[in-house]
Parts: sequence; structure tokens; C-alpha cells
Amino acid sequence: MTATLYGLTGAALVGIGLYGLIVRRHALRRLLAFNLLGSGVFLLFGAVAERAGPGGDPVPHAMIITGIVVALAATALGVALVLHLARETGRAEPDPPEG
Amino acid sequence: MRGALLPLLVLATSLVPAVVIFFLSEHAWRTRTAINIAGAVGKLALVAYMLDSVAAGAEYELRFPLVPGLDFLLRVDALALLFVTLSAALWLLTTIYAIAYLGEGPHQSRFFGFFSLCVAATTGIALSGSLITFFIFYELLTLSTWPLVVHRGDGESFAAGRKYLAYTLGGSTSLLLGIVWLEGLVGPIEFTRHGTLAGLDSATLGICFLLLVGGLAVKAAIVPLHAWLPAAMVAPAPVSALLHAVAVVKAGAFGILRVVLDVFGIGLVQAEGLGVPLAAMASLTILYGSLRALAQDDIKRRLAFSTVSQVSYITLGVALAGPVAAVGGLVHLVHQGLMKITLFFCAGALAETLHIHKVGEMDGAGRRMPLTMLAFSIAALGMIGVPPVAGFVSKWYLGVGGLQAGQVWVIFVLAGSSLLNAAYFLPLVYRAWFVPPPGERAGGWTPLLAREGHWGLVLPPVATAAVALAAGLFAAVALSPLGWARLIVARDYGL
Amino acid sequence: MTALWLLDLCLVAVILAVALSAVAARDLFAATVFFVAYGLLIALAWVRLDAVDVALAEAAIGAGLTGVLLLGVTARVHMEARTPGPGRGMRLAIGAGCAAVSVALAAAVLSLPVPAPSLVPAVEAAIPATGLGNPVTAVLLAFRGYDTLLETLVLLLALLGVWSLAPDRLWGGRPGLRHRARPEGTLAWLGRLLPPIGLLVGVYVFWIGSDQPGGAFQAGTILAAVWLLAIMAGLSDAPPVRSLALRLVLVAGPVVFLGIGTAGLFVAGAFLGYPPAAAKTLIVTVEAALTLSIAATLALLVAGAPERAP
Amino acid sequence: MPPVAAPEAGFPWIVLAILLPLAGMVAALPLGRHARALALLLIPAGLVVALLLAAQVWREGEVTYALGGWTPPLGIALRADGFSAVMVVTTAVVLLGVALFAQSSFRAPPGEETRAALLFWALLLGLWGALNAAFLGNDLFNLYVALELLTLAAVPMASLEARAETLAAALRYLFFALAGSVLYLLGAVLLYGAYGTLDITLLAERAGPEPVTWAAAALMTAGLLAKTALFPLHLWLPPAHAGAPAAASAVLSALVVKASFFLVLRLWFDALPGVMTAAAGQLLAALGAGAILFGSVLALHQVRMKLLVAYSTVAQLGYLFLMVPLAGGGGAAQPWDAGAWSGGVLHAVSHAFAKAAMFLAAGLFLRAAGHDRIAELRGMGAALPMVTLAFGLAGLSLLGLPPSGGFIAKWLLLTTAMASGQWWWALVMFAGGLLAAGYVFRALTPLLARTETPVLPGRPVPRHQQWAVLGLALCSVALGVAPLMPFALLQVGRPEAAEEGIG
Repeated sequence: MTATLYGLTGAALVGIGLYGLIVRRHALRRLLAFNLLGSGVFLLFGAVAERAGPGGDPVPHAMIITGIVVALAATALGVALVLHLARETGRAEPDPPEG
Repeated sequence: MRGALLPLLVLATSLVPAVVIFFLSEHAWRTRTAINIAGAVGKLALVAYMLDSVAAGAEYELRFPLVPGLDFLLRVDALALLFVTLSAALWLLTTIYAIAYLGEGPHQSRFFGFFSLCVAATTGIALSGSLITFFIFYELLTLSTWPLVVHRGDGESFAAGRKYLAYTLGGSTSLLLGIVWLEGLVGPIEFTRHGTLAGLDSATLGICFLLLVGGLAVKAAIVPLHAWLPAAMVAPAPVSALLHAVAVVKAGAFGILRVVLDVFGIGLVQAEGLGVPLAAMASLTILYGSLRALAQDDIKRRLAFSTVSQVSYITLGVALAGPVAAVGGLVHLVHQGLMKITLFFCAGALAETLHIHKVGEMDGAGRRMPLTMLAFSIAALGMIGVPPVAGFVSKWYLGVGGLQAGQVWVIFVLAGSSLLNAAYFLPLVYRAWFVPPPGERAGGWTPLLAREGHWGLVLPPVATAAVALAAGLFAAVALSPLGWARLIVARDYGL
Repeated sequence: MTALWLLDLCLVAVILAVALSAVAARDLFAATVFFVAYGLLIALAWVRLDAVDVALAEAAIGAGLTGVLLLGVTARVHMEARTPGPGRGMRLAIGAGCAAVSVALAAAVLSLPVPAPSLVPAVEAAIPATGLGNPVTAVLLAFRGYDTLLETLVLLLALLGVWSLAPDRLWGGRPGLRHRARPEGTLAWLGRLLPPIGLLVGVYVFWIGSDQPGGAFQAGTILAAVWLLAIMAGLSDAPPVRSLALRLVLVAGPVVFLGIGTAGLFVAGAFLGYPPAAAKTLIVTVEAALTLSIAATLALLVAGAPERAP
Repeated sequence: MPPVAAPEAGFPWIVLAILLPLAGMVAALPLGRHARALALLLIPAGLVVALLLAAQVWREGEVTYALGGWTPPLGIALRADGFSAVMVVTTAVVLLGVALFAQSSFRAPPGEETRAALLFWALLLGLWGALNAAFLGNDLFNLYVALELLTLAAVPMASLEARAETLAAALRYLFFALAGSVLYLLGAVLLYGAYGTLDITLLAERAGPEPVTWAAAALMTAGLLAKTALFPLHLWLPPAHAGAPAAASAVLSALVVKASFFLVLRLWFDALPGVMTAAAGQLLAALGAGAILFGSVLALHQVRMKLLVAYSTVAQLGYLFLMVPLAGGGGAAQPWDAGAWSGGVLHAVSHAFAKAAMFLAAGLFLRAAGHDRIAELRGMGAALPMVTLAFGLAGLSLLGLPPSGGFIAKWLLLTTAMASGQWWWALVMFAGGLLAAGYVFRALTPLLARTETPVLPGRPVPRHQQWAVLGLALCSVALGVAPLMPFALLQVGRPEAAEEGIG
């Protein structure tokens, strides 16, 4: 029951994160949306682990921890890129200016 | 089936020089010349060695798999040897000519590298024993010719190069489509007597024939796919010789020979009624090319349209699908090569030495460059079909073959074409010998050899003209082009 | 049961609301604050999913460090996006598409087989050979140790990537600006108070990790936070990236992991294998080295590219 | 399940193939200015390891290795079949060429450590390790980590010059790559939920055609396509690949995008062979066809050479996806079975060589002329004949003309397309070949133009760099002359679906 509830929440979070990632233009907003999206995926994975019974399946838990660390590493690189892009161009989005 | 090494060696005699020359320094004139000549002479020697044994019925074969079930196949049969002999002999002369013609010009390593590569590709085309091998060398030829066409590096050259590529790559696409289609149906196709395609339905056969021959027709310059050839005249004269006599248009015509004789087989081509439309296209090309040639004032352009016309004799010969006509087509492969290369050598020499480019500038050229013009005249008369020059033999066999195949109209095509040939060649010959050079009174005399160019520009056309004459005079000898063509046809028709 | 169920419902509702706010918020700062709050709430959700290890990692890394990272950069990148986003109709279409993805996922979740396939029995059967009590640690360092090895290398590569953005003339220098807190200010006070506590907590989380929830990643994150705090409080300075000592610390974890893994080739018959008798000792050794390297790597990832000449 | 001894007898080259570069990356950091020397030592060594692995696969068949002795589903297995071995060897050869090329461009002054020199070599080693991890992994989650490793090595490489436009390009690349991996992970999560394992071999036994598997496959494929830059997800590729330093561009275009393509095939043919439908294969190929046509047309319109080469990558990647519906489509007439499978892989390999050569050549023209505007490179061919020749030879392979690996690859794809009655894909390939001829010759034309005064390179171009470029180009040609060896290796452990087709 709990597992299903959180699984559905994960599904919803994926949608929310995806929307942010596509719609937002500011690179930091996109990074943030990417983290939401990732966390939705992890939550879904957690729900999958919880379906195995009380205490949950430790294998997905370990994978989620790995995933969280990887997401942080990517975010850190993204943040550094945004920072330098903003410094070089005064812009915080990677898309070319209109026109 | 004998030694697999020989076909490889024949190929290597031009491939290895090509690769070595690419890496030579621009200034290594002697080394480059030595390698070129050594390669050409070596190839000729190998060919001579093989002629004898192939005449006795032997075949050489080299086969290795590209991917399992798909073989790279070189095979020396009589037809292959006919083409190899022609290209090997003409390569030697063209190389001598080119060395003299280019003198100290730039990018020589590039030029001679690609030049040898072209010949290697042509040799490969001749020796190919299967469609896929043929295609590989056919494309190698396309690509190695392009740098030669654009050799001058100016806007006009690049425009011609673009046109050349657009046409030939389009043709290759059609050819490849046809090959892929057929091989998808029957597996790898090797060139065997009487073909391998019996059992396919008529529609497929028709479409594939169209795709294959249509693709090959580009290089063979069959109307309306010929426009690249006159445009490519901007290339240096040795390249024109290569395009018109040794390699490119010949490769197209040779491909058509292979498709008709050894892929479909004459029987199947006849049964499916594929020959007559091809013969019609060839005839159209013969007449159209001659008419256009008549209208050209530029000598090289006139010769180019003449090639358009003359190469189609070869196609006409096989398309008529009778043994005698086939002999005519095959023998013309050699004869046209000998005569046309003579004409281009001469045209190049005239342009280099006397700066003659237009028909109107030919006046008195015979007196100023008698040897060159003698060669030119022999070749021109041969083209018209005047006996005893080689061209007469071709036309004779084509005419008789047409009658034998029940296609009487062929006689009219040949007659019409000969008249047109005469109309555009005779004025050149006439002006050269019988009209005094500008600024000189009639009856004046210029000492012999006075204005002949470098010996390297004179020797090749004289030699080819002599051979063209000999090929006509001694047509009855077994190892003459005619004798050889009869041998091939006899084997193909099981006569 | 019902009370917990209600709690779950409330938690989920708040999580979704905060997530939506983080995406929809007008300005960047508000969005970031929502995101940090979201991270903490998600950590709660992990507790509810019987995943305390993950909850710790999420709180420390997902909410904590990511939050610091994003908040830090918000303070330095002020500009708004200038490219106009998709128009209203387009946004609606994208929203519908994303909703469809969610619905499809939900359907997939509901269609998962019962009973759920799991590796719980396999883990239970194999864990004695590792001498560990915490199955998550056993998975991370033994059964799927290869994942973890690659993961530490991901962190290292990310750090190289961040450093690669430094201007050439500043290469080898120190990251970030020198922080000087007022000696009597709150930050300085916290900076003096928290590090010892944090250090203690970090070591504890590492130590219990073999048997209880916790381990190298969580401990490393806590230690990284401590170090960052000390840097922000002006108590210590970020080391120059050319420092050999720093580099050795950064690679210590992977080196030890690779070394013991390679030794496994000879003593346990497989790369990354442990002989059962020494398994726990070896695993704890690897974890210790990893904790150190992870702490340094994470802290420097947050500190950013070199900005001061060496 | 106690730890078991490694089940295979042979030496674990498969582990060493991953370990060597990754250990090198770790060591590069403390070694600092000696990182270059380390990389130049490790890359030839890695090539030897790759060849030994290939020989092992050749002799003994598929190689599997349970890491730590923990067998799947609990543990992670590595697996090398013929396809992986071919990719691992290709990677090592391309890297050797690139390293030879880059050893003078990324070289610090004696006794000093510079940013670009250290990071280029460290990232290159990391990227290499990630590639091998992706080619040899047999666990979908582990492959996710490998992909992230790849992304985090590739993105900084794209922005190594840290100019404004490369920063923007790298950031865009990062977003696409991250979104791609998250989608991939999401699919993997669903598969774990449904089947309790992420091991590819086990999944192949357990997974059936069900909605949840389709959803997972769709998500993972979409994610991988974003990373492969398949049309219409290609937007990030041209600026990222064109903005990187030449050596980095070569690696990114030749190898990095191939890793995610490799995983698409792993997923479809190895993990979920019974799940994919024929319609899905057609869809994937349709995207590939779009890439071929769209990418080629855009390449035709580029003003700068590096962008032209980058758009050509977009186009060439399309061919790879044509193989999906064609695999297994060989009729009875072919003696070569699974022609499309071999053709697709051969295309990936020969494109790797050709594209690496092209990007390096473009880099040398850029270096010599100070810019890479195609129209203004007149006469460069005379100044750099060897590089021009290499560019032309590489172009040959892209055109799919003989003699080149590209030709044999295209031939196999074409014959399978015709034999299986899917002639429309053949037409796309023909059109793509003609368009490729258009853009390759457009780039070559100004190079061969004759100028009044001979063009001299603005900066001297070292001889060894020219040799590196030519060597790579010759590799792509050699594959057309002797594709037999890789072809036979490729058949080791070939998935059944490659013979029988999908759906």
C-alpha cells in the first residue's frame, strides 16, 4: 500500500521534473528540475524496493545511493558551467539568443 | 584456372606506382618518371605473357572473401585481356606523352599518382570476375579521375568536376541499386558465360537491366547522359586521352559488354527483348554525337562529341546480340581507343606547340607539324571508316552483324554516321594539308620537323596511328584485335 | 495503520505541492528554497519506505549539498533567462505530454507483478560471507562494489570537470573566494562549534555503517559539510588545487579500492572479491579511504573552480 | 550464495581493459605534469590488452566475468562478445591515433603543469575507461553508471577551451545527456520492478512482451537516443563537437556517441529480444532516415568545416539505426546471414575511424589557416597534401564508396534491405550517399583550388600529426579491403535476434 502510494508519487514527480526541464530556460531552473526528475525516479525505485516486503530490498537502496551521488556530481558540473557561462556572457541559458 | 598471382601482379604494376608516387616529393622528377615507365612496361610484359596462354584457353583467377559468401574475384579471361592489353599499351604511351606535356607544371606527384590509380582502377575493371568487384573498381575509377579533371584548379575545372561527379555518382547509384537488387534475389553474381539470371521474372529483369545499363551508360556517354564528357574537356590533354580512350568511357562500355554478355547472357537479352531498345539508344547517340560534333568550332570539343558518337558503336554491337555484330562492338573497343587517343594526342600537341584550338586555326598545320598531322589524318580517316584503317573493320562487322540480326536500319545508321564523320573530320584534314598557314603564300614550304614539339608529344600519336593502321591491315592475324574479338565471341556463343 | 496511512497521504501531498512550487516559482531563489525543503521532505519519505540509508544520503546529499550548491550559485548568478520560454499553447501541450508520461508510469507501477521479485533472499544468503550487518553496505561494497568504484570515479571526474573551467592563469590556485567571517559573528561561532560535533557524527556514521544504516557516502558528506562550514567561517582556507597532499587525499579512496580489488584477483579469485575471513576488515579499510576521499571531493565540488592565483 | 571462484579459466583481460584506463585517470591527478607521459604509455598498452581480449573472445567464444565472484542477479557481470571486442579494439586504435595527434598540442612546458595538458589526458583516460565499461558491462544499472562516467568525461572535453560558445554548447550537451540518463534509469527501474534483475542475460530469459516492459524499453531507448543525438534529438551535437579542440572532437564524434548506440542494440537485441515489435524497429529506422537526410542537408549548408564534419556525424548516425529493422531480414539468397547486423556494426567502426580522421584534419586546417571557413581554405591542399588526402579517404568511407569500410557496411545494409523487401530504406541510403558526396566534395573543392601564390600554413603543422590523421583515414579504408577479420570476430556471441530479426 505504502509502496504503491510512493510509487505513484514518484511517477508524478517524474512528470513535474520533466515539465520543468523542457519548459524552463534558465539553466539553474533546469538543473533544479533535473534533480526533481531524478528524485522522482529514485522514489519510484524505492517503492519497487519496498514491494519486496518489510525492510525493503537492499539492492535498490544501494543503487539509489549511487544514483544520488551521481546526480550530485552532475549537478556540480552543471552549476560550475552556468557560473562560468554567466561570467563570460552575462547569460544563464545555453540556448542561442533569439534572432 | 592457373596462378592467382598474375592478376594481382598486373593490378600491382599500376597500383604500387600510384601509392609510391603520392609520397614522392614534387621535385623527384627522375624517380617519378622511372617508376611510371617501369610500371607501364612491367604491365605490358605481364599482359604479353598472359595473351599467349589465354589464347590457348587458360584462365587466371584470384579469389578471396570480402565477407563470408561475398568474394573479391579477379579473373583473366579473353574479354578481360582485350581491355587490359588496350589500357596497358595506351598507358605507356600516355605516360610518355603526359611527362612531356606537363613539363614542369605544379602538383605532379598528385597528378601522376591519380593517373596511375586510374589505370589501376581500369585494370581492375577489366579483370573483375564478379559484379561487386567490378563496382569497387568502377567507383575507384570515378574517384581517382576527379582530381585529374579538376587538375588545373580554376573555376571552370571545378565546374566540370562537379558535373562529372554529379553524373557519375548518379550513375553509380543506379548501378549499385541494380546490383543490390539482383544479388538480393540470386546471391553474389559472377561473370560467367551465358549469365546466371535465368528464372527471374521479366519485369524484374527489365528493371534491373535498365538500372545496370542506365548506370553504366553515364560513363559510356550514351545520350542523354553524356553532358559531362564535353565539359570535362577543360582537363589537360593527357587526361582527355585517359577519359576518352583508355579508361572512363571505355569502362562504361566495357561494363555494358559484361552485363549483356556475362550477367544476363545474350540469350536472355534476346529473349526478353532488351537488346533492341539499347541498340536504338546507341544509334541515337551515334547520330546525335556526330551532329553535335559537326557544330563545334573548338577542336577538343569536336573530338569529345565524336567520342560520344563512336563509343556507342561498342554498345550497338553487343545490343544487336548477333555474333558478327558482337565482334564489331568488341573490336571497336580497341580500335576506337587507338584512333581516338591519336586524335587527342595530336590535338594536345597542336595546342601546346602551335596554340591551335579552333577548327579555323588549322590552316597549314600539316606543313608545320607533318608527323603529328600525319598521325591525325590516319586516325581521322579511320574514324570515318576508310579502309584499310582499323575503323573500317569495325564498321564492316557492325553492318554485316546488323543485317545478320535482321536489323537493316543499322546500315543506315552506320552510313549516316560515316557521312557525318567525314563532314566533321575532313575539313580538319583538308585545312591542315591543303590550306597554307596564315601569312604564307600558297606553295611555300616549311622544313620538316621545324615546328614539331617535344619528341614525347610526337612519338605517342605516331605509334598509336601506326598501330591503328596495322590493326586494319593485319586484321586477319590471330592476335590482332579482330582475331581476339572473334575468339571471345566464338567462346561466348559456343561457336 | 490508518494514522500512518493518513500521514503518508499528507506527506505525499506536501511533497508534490513543494515540487510543483519549485518548478512554478517565479524567481530562482524561491525555487531553490522550495527545492531544499523538498529534499528534506523526501528524506522523510525514505524513512517511510524503510530505507534509512537512503534517507541519510538524501538528507545529506540530495537536500544538503545540492541545496548549498544551488543556493551558493543563486547568490552569484543574478540574471534571469532572456530567451522566451515556449508559449502558452506549447506549455499546455508539453504539460499534457508530461502528464501522460506520469500516467503511463503510474499504470506501469500498478501493473508490477505480485509477489514482487526481489533479491532479499540472495542478499540474506550471501551477507555472512562479508561479515557485515548492514545489507546496503554489503551491496555497495561487496556485491555491487564495481558500481561503487565507478561512482567514486564519477565524483573525481566531475571535480576535474569543474576545475577544467578555471582560467589558465589561475590553474593550480585556490577555489572560491577567501571567506572572512566577523570573529564574534554567528557564522564564526557556528564554525567553531559545529566542526568538532560534525567530525564526531561523521566518524560515527562511517563506523556504524557496516552494521547499521550509514556508511562512506553519508559520512563523507557530513565531513564535507563540516569542512565547508569551516571554510565559510574563515577558519580554514580551501587548499590550492596543485597541492599534492590534496590530490593524494582525493585519490586515496579509489586507489585503495582498486588496490584491494586487484588483490582480490589473487587472494579471492576475482577482481573486487574478498577472502571471507578478511572480508570485513578489508571492506572497512576501503570505506575509510573512501570516506576521506568523498569528503574532500564533495567539498571541493561545492567550492568550485580555482579562482585565486596560486 | 558464497563468493565463488571466477568461473572462467582465461586471464581476465576483460577486467584489465576497464581497469587500465581508469587506474590511469586516478593516477593522472597526483602525477600532474607527467599525466601526458602516463597516457602515452597506457594507450598502447591498452591496445595490446584490447587485442588480447579480442583474441580471447575469438578463441574461446563469449567471455563473461562475475566481479568479486558474485554472480548475477546479486552481483555484476562483465561480458565480452564479438561486438564488444570489436568496439573495444576500435576505441583503442582511435585513441592511439588521437593520442599521437594530441601529444604535441597538449604538452606542458618542461617542469610545469598546465590546466589543459593535465585535464585533457586525465579526461581522455576517464573517457576511455567509461567507454570500455559501457562496451563490456552486462548489468543495466552498472551501464547507467558507466554512461554517467562517460558524460562527465565528455562534457568537460567539449568545453576544454572554455570560450563562451563552448560553455553554452557543453551545458546544452550536459542537459541532453542528463535527461537521457534519467530516462534510461527510469526504464531500468521498471525492469527491476518487473523481473527482479538488471542483468542482461537474465533479463533475456525473464522479460516477456508486456506493457511494463514496453514502457521500460521506450524510456530507455528515448534516453539513449538523446545521448546518441539521433534526429530529432541532435541539436546539442554540432556545437558541442565543433567547439571542442580537434583531438577532443575526434573522440566525441567517433566514439562517445557510439557507446549509447551500442547500448540501444544491447537492449533491443540482447536484453529484450522477444519484446520489441517490428513497428518499433520501423520507427527507429524512420528516425535514422530523418537523421540521414536532415543531417546531410544541413552539412551541405555549413560555412565552417568543423560544423560540416559535425553535421555529417548527425547524418551518419542515422545509418546505424537503419540496421534495426533490417537485422534478420536477409533472404535465403544471401550466403552471408545477419548481413544488416554486421553491416551496421561495420559502419559504426569505419565511421569511427573516418570521423576521427576528418575532425583531426579539420583541426589541422584550422591550425594552419587560423580559421576553418571552407570557402577561404583555398590552396590548403597544396600546403597540406597528406592531410587533404586523409580527408578525402575518410570522405570515401562516409560516402560509402569502395574501397572503404563504409562501402562494405553499406553494401550489407543495402542487400539486406532489398532482400527483405524493405527497399525504401535502400533508397534512403542511396540518397544519403549522394548528399554525402555533395558535402564531402564541397569541402574538398577549395582545398584543391590552385592559388596564384602558394599558400603557406600560418603555423607549422607537425609531421607526426599529419601521419596520425592519415593513419586513421587508412584504417577506415583498410576495413573495406579486409573486413574479414572483424567480421568473423563479430559473429562471436551474436544475439539470436540479429539473425532472426525483431518482432
